[in-house]
Amino acid sequence: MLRAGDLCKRYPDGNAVLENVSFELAADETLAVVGPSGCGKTTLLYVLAGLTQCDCGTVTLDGAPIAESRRDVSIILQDYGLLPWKSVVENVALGLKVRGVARGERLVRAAEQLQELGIYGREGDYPANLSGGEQQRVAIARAFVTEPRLMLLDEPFSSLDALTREKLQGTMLEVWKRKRVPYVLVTHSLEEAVFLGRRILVLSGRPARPVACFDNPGFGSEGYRDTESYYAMLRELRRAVEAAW
Amino acid sequence: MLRAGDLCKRYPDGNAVLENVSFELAADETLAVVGPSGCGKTTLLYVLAGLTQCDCGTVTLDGAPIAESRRDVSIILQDYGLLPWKSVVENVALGLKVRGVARGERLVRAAEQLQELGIYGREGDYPANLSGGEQQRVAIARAFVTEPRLMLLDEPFSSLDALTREKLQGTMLEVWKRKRVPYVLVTHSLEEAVFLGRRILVLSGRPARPVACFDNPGFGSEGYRDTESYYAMLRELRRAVEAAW
Amino acid sequence: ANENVTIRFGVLPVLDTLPMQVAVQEGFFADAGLNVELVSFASALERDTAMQAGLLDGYFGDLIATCLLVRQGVPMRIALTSYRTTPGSPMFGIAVGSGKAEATLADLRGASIGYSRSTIMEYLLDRISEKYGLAPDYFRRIEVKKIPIRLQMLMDGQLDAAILPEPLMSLVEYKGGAVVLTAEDMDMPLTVLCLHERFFADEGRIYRRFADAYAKAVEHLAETPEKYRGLMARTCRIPPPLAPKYPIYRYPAPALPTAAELDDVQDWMIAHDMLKQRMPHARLLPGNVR
Amino acid sequence: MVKCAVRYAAVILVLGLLWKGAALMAGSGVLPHPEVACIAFVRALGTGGFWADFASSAYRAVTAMVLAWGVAFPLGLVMGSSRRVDGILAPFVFLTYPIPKIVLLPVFLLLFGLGDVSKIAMIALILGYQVLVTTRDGVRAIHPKYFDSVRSLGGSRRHILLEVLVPAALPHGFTALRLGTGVAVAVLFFVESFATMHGLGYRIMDAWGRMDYVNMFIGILGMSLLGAVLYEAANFLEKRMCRWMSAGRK
Amino acid sequence: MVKCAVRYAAVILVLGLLWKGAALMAGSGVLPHPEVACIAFVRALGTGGFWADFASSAYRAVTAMVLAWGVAFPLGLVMGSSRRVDGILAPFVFLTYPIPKIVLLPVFLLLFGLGDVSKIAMIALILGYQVLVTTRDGVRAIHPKYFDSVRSLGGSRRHILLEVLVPAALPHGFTALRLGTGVAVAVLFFVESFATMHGLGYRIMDAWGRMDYVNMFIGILGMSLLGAVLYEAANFLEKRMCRWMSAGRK
Ligand SMILES: Nc1ncnc2c1ncn2[C@@H]1O[C@H](COP(=O)(O)OP(=O)(O)OP(=O)(O)O)[C@@H](O)[C@H]1O
Ligand SMILES: Nc1ncnc2c1ncn2[C@@H]1O[C@H](COP(=O)(O)OP(=O)(O)OP(=O)(O)O)[C@@H](O)[C@H]1O
Ligand SMILES: [Mg+2]
Ligand SMILES: [Mg+2]
Repeated sequence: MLRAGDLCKRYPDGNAVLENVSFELAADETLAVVGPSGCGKTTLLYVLAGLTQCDCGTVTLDGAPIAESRRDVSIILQDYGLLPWKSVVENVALGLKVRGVARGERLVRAAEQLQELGIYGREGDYPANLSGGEQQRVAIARAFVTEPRLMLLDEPFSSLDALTREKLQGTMLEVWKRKRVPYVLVTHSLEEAVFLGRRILVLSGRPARPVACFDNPGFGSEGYRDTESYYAMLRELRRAVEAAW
Repeated sequence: MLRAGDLCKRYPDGNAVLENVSFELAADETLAVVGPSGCGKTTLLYVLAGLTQCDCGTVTLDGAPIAESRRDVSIILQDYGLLPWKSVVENVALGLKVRGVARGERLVRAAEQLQELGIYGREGDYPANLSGGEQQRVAIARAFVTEPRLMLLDEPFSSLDALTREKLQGTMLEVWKRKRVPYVLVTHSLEEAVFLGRRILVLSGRPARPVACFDNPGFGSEGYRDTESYYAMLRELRRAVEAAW
Repeated sequence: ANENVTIRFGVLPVLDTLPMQVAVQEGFFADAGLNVELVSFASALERDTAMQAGLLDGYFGDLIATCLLVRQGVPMRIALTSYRTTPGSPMFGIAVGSGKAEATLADLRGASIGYSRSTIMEYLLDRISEKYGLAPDYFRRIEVKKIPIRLQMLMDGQLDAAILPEPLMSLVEYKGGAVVLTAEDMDMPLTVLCLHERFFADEGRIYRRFADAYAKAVEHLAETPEKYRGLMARTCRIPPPLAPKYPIYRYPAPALPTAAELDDVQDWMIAHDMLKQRMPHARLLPGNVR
Repeated sequence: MVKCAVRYAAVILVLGLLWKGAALMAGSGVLPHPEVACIAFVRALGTGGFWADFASSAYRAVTAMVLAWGVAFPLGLVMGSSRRVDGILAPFVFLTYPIPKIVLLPVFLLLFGLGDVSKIAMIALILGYQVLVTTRDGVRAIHPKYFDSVRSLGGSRRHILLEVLVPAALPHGFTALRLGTGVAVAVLFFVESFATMHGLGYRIMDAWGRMDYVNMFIGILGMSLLGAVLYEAANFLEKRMCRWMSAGRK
Repeated sequence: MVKCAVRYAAVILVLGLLWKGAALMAGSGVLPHPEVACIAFVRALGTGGFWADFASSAYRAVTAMVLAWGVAFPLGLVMGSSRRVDGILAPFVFLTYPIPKIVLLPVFLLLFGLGDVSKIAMIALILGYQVLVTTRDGVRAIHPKYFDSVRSLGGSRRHILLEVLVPAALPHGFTALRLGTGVAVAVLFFVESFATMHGLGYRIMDAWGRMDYVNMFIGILGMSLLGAVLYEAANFLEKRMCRWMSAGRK
């Protein structure tokens, strides 16, 4: 269970970014976060991942401070966070290396993960030689391959074409169904939020404050995207968002 | 009029990226380009902008090779292309500086453009201190402010939240209606392609080959997004895309 | 009992050290049970530093440097005079470049002269000036520490004159310059060989062996000078064009500088702030020897 | 400010202790004891002679640094940014770079005379190579996307130079400057061995020659002071001119 | 390969012409004519004496470079990546950096004796500072996002070191190495002035002292050769070890 309590944060040179953000995420739940551009979503994920300190408030995973269980958390950074001096497959395998997986095994697993995401035969290339969408998929592979206890995803599909995006959203849901790894998904697409969030947190403009949190009971049901309740949820979310931003 | 004839390109270490891509874009037309991730869209824009050489084929703007009229072309790069050592306002004003606009004037115009895109009071900040969506809007401002004769846009709204994205799509259309600056828009969103493309070019997977080019006569009409013909177009495009990728 | 004694001996690549080289090459030291190892230094600074660091057991140098080292507490004594000014065999002097080759001493009033301060060079310049009745500011003194640079500046005409050691004075002459004054008839010891105090112990047994071997080398050198031309050219920095014809000097038989000579040098050093007071001769010279 | 001073004080203390240890070990007169040297140094700080030496050395070092930087930084920019120019000039640089420059002294004397000019030129030459190599390597590492960015705005070569090359190379230029402070001061030691009786290098050489080690260490401490001042000046300039370097998520 | 050779040949030709001009201008025997020096050099290449000198100098330079790099590169990594360590060590570095290292000769002789060890230590000390400053500055310029990237995967300090600091600092280390080739060779000139009769520096000094300029230039050309070889070796190593530097849109 991920618990964020009363998070506040301001950058040294500006006004507040996070203001009393609190939520809980049960072990088999998923949370989609939507908020206007620049409100503080990326900052929130950094705080959740323990990559940056917040000024007040606490983040705990199963009761322990997040800093202690960073190995159990995977994060997809908005700018992918690939290391330019490592080849694609080494980038993906890095998380496994950190966990002490033997070289041979980790390269195989990384290559498999890449193929699952539609990157074939590019293992030895450097990230700079990949297209934007390919880089993003490498970053996704990197987060998936370590089999974490919690995933934090910062607009993970933003650079993908419509079909690939839908396919990966489907993959994401399937993985969740199989492994029940909870995740926090920051997204700009309300459709994506409704499709992938068991609960949906709407943040205000900067500083980010929670303005609404929707329960999305239809999440995960077969063919959800074609149901009336999906559209109802989407409309409701859209109304909330239009009112808040 | 932009004319691309028989463009071919391969990167030194790989297979072909572009294969016989040809199209024309009249002076008051707009073209949306969709294609699967990694097919070669960004490469195409680089070739159109004259930033990279193609192996065969030619690009001309109003009859002259594109290299000669680079000042008349604005491009929004997929990774924004902001200079980290320049403040936000200087980044936006750079295009004006290149065109010899006096310092005072260009800073004022840059600041105005930023405000139009919803970036307030961040003029003096460095890009690294901005959120992803803010950086993207700075890049948009940079392309808009120079009043070019042709715009090349590489997924310009990918990092923006749903509402901002819609707003900027509206702005884009309005600007086009006022100034009739032709643009080539690479996008992953089929909705966006239908909303913003007078014609819609569908590319195959790598190497990119044109597989279909739709005429979108409803483009630009009042409230197009709510009409039946918009949805019909979208459905048609979706079918084509699903068949091709 | 001729037990083997190792002596690491610091030398400079100058003419004065030729007898040492001969003694080593001919095995005179080895015969005397001394394992003398010559350690060559390009300049006095490094040699003095090594001496002070206690890495050398013996040392070749001029009197000024010797006094300084002894004042610094380096436990060594003068063993013998290595070279003494000898008429006909100059070792230091004032040379002028080819531009001023015709100049007489009188013409050189106010001429620039390259020298090096607080060294034997300045000492000799002062003494030569005194001897010829020249005021201390007769020449415009310009300090150029490194001898090769001083020489080049002289040849390029950037210096009118320079105080130089042999064989560089000869080289200047060879290249069209001239030697104006030399220190050849000043009758003073210029350079000495020193040994660590411990070699003077036991009534100077080892010291005597050293001096005898050295004396043998000096004799040998005087008898068959040509035999050592190659050695001299290699170890004493003889410029190649001079090497075939350069005279091979006669070196003094082992002797010590006199007390008066040591005082003269020390007085000069005191006047130049290099010494506070005269050191007792016992600190400089071997005491209970012979 | 206070923290900085405390840190300096601590460092000086530690250095002093190390020195004391070395002096005790060395025993003989080669190394004066730190307290002796420091008292002498402080006393020297009150004399005009020391400051005259300090000033002439500082003048030579600073002029040479300005000169070297002014010539080599632009050259490094050009070499780093143009493979063609680099192909032509790079072999020049690394064939001539390893030549011990001190052997060129006679040529310098011939060209520039005995005065400060030849001394400054010698320091500048040695420094210049370092600035050149550092800047060139730095420029070569600039990501090509920044060139594309400016070219996409219609920028000419001049704009690429001013908007990308100069700002991106500036931090490397400052690295070179920091490196240069030490080199300049060390080279002073050699160029002040001719035709001058002023300067810290001269003071060290002269004192060394007469084995006046206390005076020698006054010179060395003076050099250290000069170097530290120049180094801090370079740091200060960099902080002012490369503020963007510290932007980013914290 | 051929292109490289042609370029070298052209550069050597131009340098030769410049030299010829200088020799004509200088007139006197200070500067031998290039053709004389070159013929002598080529002839020297056939003698064992030259190669003995070359080998001892190369041995000293290379050992010192390895030593300096081995110590200073890791230290630079640590200083560049930890503000705390940097705060403590930086004042040490720039207070001691400007001290002309040659004055430490007595200490070195005391510690390491008269042999090659003290010579190598002296070169390594001078080089080490340069590697240190370059590496440290390079590491400080690494974008923090790469640290976040590794930390986000659960990487410890060790992983940050191995996966980010080392690869990102490597190009700067190579810059330092390139700089070092020249410095090492130049310093040879000074350390070979004691207790040795081998080495190119010794050869230059000795020939200079006897105004045997042709021999002196054999030494200088030998140094140039040695420097160029070391420089190309550093280039080669960098190309092998930093292949990612050349990735990106072309
Ligand atoms: N510098 C390069 N060297 C080699 N291959 C490259 C290079 N740049 C891009 N590619 C490859 O060329 C193909 C096309 O790249 P491009 O960036 O044009 O794709 P794209 O259509 O823009 O993709 P996306 O939608 O993911 O941004 C990709 O497979 C990519 O990996
Ligand atoms: N290092 C920084 N220093 C100062 N301000 C910063 C810094 N990083 C981010 N900000 C500001 O904090 C706010 C929140 O940034 P953040 O990146 O969290 O936004 P976001 O919600 O992820 O936006 P987007 O959807 O555009 O990615 C923005 O206004 C941004 O400009
Ligand atoms: Mg964000
Ligand atoms: Mg792309």
